[in-house]
Amino acid sequence: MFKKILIANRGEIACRIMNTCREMEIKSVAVYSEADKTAMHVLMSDEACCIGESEPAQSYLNIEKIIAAAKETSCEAIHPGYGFLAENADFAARCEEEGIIFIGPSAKVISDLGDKTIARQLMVKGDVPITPGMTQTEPNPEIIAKEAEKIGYPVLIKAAAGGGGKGMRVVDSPEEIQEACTSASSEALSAFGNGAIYLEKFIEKSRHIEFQILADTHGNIIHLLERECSIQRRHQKIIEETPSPFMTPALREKMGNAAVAAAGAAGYVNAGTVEFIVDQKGNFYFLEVNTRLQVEHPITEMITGVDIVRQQIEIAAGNRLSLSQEKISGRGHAIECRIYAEDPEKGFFPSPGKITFMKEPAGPGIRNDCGVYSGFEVPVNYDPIISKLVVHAENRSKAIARMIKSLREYIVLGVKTPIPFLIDVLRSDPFVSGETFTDFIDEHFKDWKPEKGDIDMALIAYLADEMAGKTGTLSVAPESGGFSTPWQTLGNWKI
Amino acid sequence: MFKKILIANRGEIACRIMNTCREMEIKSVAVYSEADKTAMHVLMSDEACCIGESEPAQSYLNIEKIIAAAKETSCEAIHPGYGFLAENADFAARCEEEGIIFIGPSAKVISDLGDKTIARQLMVKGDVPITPGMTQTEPNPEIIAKEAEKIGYPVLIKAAAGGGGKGMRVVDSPEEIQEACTSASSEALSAFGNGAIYLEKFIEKSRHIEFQILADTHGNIIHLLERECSIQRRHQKIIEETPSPFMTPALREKMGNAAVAAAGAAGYVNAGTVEFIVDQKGNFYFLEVNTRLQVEHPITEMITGVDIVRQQIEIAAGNRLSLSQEKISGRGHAIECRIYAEDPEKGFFPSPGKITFMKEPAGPGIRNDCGVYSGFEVPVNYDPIISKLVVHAENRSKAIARMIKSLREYIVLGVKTPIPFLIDVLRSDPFVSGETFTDFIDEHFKDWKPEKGDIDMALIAYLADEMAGKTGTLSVAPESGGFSTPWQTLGNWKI
Amino acid sequence: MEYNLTIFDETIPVKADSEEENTISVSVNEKSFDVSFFRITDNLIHLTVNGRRMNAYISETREGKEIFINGRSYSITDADALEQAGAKKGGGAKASEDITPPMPAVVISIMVNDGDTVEKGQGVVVVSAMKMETTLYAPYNGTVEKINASIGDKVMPGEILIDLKKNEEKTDGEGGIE
Amino acid sequence: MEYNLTIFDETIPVKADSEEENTISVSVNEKSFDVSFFRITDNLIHLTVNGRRMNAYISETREGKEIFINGRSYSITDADALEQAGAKKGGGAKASEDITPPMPAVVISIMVNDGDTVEKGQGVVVVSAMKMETTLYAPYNGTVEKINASIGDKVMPGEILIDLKKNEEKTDGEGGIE
Repeated sequence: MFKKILIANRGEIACRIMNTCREMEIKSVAVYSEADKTAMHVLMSDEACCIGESEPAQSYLNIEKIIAAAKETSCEAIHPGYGFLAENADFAARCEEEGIIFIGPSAKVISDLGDKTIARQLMVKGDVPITPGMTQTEPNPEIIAKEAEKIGYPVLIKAAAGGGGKGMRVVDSPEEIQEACTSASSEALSAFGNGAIYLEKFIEKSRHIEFQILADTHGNIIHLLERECSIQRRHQKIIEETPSPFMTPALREKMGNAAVAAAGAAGYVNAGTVEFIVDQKGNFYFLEVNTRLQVEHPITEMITGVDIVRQQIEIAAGNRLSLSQEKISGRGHAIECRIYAEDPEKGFFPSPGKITFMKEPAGPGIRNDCGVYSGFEVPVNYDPIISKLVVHAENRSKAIARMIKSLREYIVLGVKTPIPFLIDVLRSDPFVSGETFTDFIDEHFKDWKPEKGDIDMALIAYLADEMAGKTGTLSVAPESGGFSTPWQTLGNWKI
Repeated sequence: MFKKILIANRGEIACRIMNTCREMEIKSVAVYSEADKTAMHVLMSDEACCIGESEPAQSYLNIEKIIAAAKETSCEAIHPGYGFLAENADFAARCEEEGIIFIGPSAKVISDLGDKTIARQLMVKGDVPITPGMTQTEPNPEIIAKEAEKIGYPVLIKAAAGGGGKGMRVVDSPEEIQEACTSASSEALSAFGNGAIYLEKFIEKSRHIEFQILADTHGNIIHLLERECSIQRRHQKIIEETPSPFMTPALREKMGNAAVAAAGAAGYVNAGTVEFIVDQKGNFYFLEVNTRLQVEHPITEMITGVDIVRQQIEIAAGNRLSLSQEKISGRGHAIECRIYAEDPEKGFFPSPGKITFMKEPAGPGIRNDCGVYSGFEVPVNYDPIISKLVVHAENRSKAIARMIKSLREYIVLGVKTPIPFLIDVLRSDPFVSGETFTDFIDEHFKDWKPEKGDIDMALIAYLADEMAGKTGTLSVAPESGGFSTPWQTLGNWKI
Repeated sequence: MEYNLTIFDETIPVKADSEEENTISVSVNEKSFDVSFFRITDNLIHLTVNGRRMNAYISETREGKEIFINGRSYSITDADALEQAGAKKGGGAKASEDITPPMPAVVISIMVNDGDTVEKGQGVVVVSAMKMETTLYAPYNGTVEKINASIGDKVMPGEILIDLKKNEEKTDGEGGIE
Repeated sequence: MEYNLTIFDETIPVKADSEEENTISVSVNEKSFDVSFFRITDNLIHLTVNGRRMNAYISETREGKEIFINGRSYSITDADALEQAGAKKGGGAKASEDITPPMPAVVISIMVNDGDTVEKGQGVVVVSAMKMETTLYAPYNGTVEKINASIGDKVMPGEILIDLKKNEEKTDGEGGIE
């Protein structure tokens, strides 16, 4: 097994990976930008290398600096986490060149699956159902319009590269299609440096259901059941759960087999996620493969009991999967809520700043994968995720109750968070009844504002806080209760 | 379901019960002594009643004050936790009289099983194996000596009442038996007000293995698998795990059936624990039934996915068990370490005082049932438990690795804890190989002292702390990094 | 002792009287509350209000306190103290009429030219921060007087990106971030 | 800058020089260390020592600092500062020669009478605290001069329960709690 791994990431995911490294007695090396000198992942590391300025391009996206850090600290492998370089085929290729093991699939697989049309071609070959539409990019809007006529409106114009909803347009009628092609293509060009687009059927009232897969270097592929991730804002998931409230054992078997076939068709190795969209009748269509550890992987860990990061490291080290498909079963129900520094009242706009106080929820069946601490300043430069709050309980209704309780006990002061929004979503009838479609937020929570809440209590708390004075909770315990000295004199140096 | 429950306990177990109440949308009422005005269980409660002075007899053991508190706050039920009044038949009887539901078995069952000889008689009737020996108390040492001759030395003189090792003597030879009877009886008399004793065969090199059972008011009884609790100091468990490293599926089935039979023989209702001692050949003998929630119940929750407190409340409300024996299975391995304020270098003597700083471990598969906080003063009046640290992982070796990591990341300053001792036990060869007998600590760790550790690093930390000055981490964020004002002026009242 | 506290843009007079340590009688909008409290840490006050227990987590802010109770956060300021401190910035309403990024950001596109007439709610500048693009809208009907930023500029909150001359029509002070 | 720090009853001279902010060169017992540090909170210093990162959790105590690193806690005092502060109690060794409970406790039994001769290590008093009984032992061979407690008394650390007159033989200062 590896002795030392470099983690080419930051925040909660870098911390989560280090947790597993520590249990495996593997040393972890952090990399950090100038903005992250005292970030949680640096504090948790065994060694750490500063790799440059705050701008991601200068640091977390700088392949050469990361490779240099890995060589300098004699790391045998690099875990890319998610985001940043995790799905960058060039980075994987550079690792391969340097003889450093990239904990993820090969550069070739990343590159193939990163192009949506190539991925669709691979799936067709592997007999995995894809949405009706094209499997080649098409520069001519006329041809796209013709194809749209054939498969029927509404349709979706999609960029072959990238993701996150950029270069994507839903088109309801033939009149709009020319303009949609042009604008999608130019948006994709400016965002990804590649304006190639193609056409898919748009599936209405759909769910986003994905399967976690594990594939070793010996040809074994299994799946670790599904996750439903339909609750999204700005094309980004915010609540995920497993099992899907829509799933039946028969559909799970069909989709699981398709996911394994998809991984096989792509020649996949390591952990990955095969995403599908599923319509109301239970028809499912290949969407894409995420060639990395997924943000929402913990809910799968909760119900299957498998540590996915450990599996990734074992696979990267060339070990054979010790799990087999028939031994995988789900127990209970798990839900994840993503806690960002963002303002749910203002279109989920980021709300960076100093976390003046934080108290994480704790208790049976609660896991909070956190990457910050009280006093830490959430930098403006990166994705403002604070943590992923995950609960596990016997069934869906108990898991919802546990999540609501946990959210109520999650205190974050100094930055805005979606906590009150998430509580309202979890309590809502459509969520409770499992009516979770990808348009959920637009449909039910478009102009959400928090209830005014208990203003009287807040005012009373203000007064009590004024009355009570501060304790100055510094580290010296007062000898006999009461208020301690608020300020400790600094230690004197004898010169 | 109940609307409001009184929790007649304090510390981590009161908090743990409130967690489940909150998820079930049941209000919880705390009771507290003068010493516990700002204890964690009071802070977590919806309502709280002060029931008297710090001495347990004046408060947590005061039946009338607790009954009065329950009536005053209109509680429909009382959860006794463990310790204090949890196994007090009079308390259960008073609840019955007052029409308050006692969340536990009936007064009659508590009283029967609280007397070890009556319990042994019940087990004989129920075909549950007991250790060879007497099933009646015996005042005459001559008769006890004769019986000892018959079953063979070593033997155990045991008080019929109480527990915790008091009124118990191991006797190796006939010469010692008279004196042992006299001293055991007088010790029992002074401790429990009952000097009755009897004789059992002493089982050498034994393990302590117990089964969690659940029995509803409709005659359904199931077990939730075993826990091994052989690692004890001062007759008190400090490390528990499940499954037992000694267990085989065949033995589990036999012992599980015996546990269910034991519960049936006693007419048991609610959650309970049937304790056995198991010799090296796999022979097992009934030891006693704990008629309450057990300290170590979380490890069972981790591997079975069942919330035992929720089950207790459902059963007490008269509901039928929704679980059936064939649906109960264990997944992975769970270990619990008890973290007390105590000094492992000085015979585990309690070390009460102010917790000047505490940081709980967190991460996948870690649960810390905690009843204190940074700044709380552990009172001298009660059992000095701080928390129960529980881990869950795929198998025993991964669970051990996770526990060691968690212990290393568990920071408690201001009071002594057994954390370094526990780390050494978990790393030791006999523990790792599952050689866990009840004499484990005496055998392997009798005169344990911590290694000197990394003194250089500690000295360096001292110097760095002197150099760095204090930040005064108060709640106001400085506007632009650097040190904040150390002391906020108190708000002025306008008069 | 009396305060005028502002919460959700409403200023509410509150009164508190203390006869015993750790106990106050509070009146808010004519309603009375019996309150006892303990300070647990600088950030936590444990309250018992008419018998109901709750924990209030509190952090001082530049202008008051942020208070978190039962899953909700409240921002409260002392209206009198703010008044005393003087109207440094002309109040909150004015601020939201500026075309300025809500956080440090990079200018992605500028959708107007000097002299353009814009309508309230019309997009004028797109900025990007923390992986997210946001459009800044015209806070009122007006005419573009000056553009103070170029594409690619790093800009800070408070920096006015577009000087917009208000047209005659009255506005309600809305606008800013979508 | 030089210190004499006491850890595990050993006093160790240490030296620290700082040329840059947040960086010190430390020498301990002739060994040198390159150290950089960040204060994260009052209780946490993040250290990099010869390239190795670690977190030191620190709490001030009456006589020095309690420091927690990697699962172990260390108690460190400044020998010079203690000396300056004066030998208030005649040092720790003396204290452990008193027959006094280690924490607030209740006297359960007294096993000696006035005038008894006791041997070092012999049990003299049993106290109970936090559900646990503990025997206090004679710290040296001696004669019971006076018994200052009765059964049922609540007693505090520092309270001398038995005045024991030392017999001629030398002792090594051990005793106290079992």
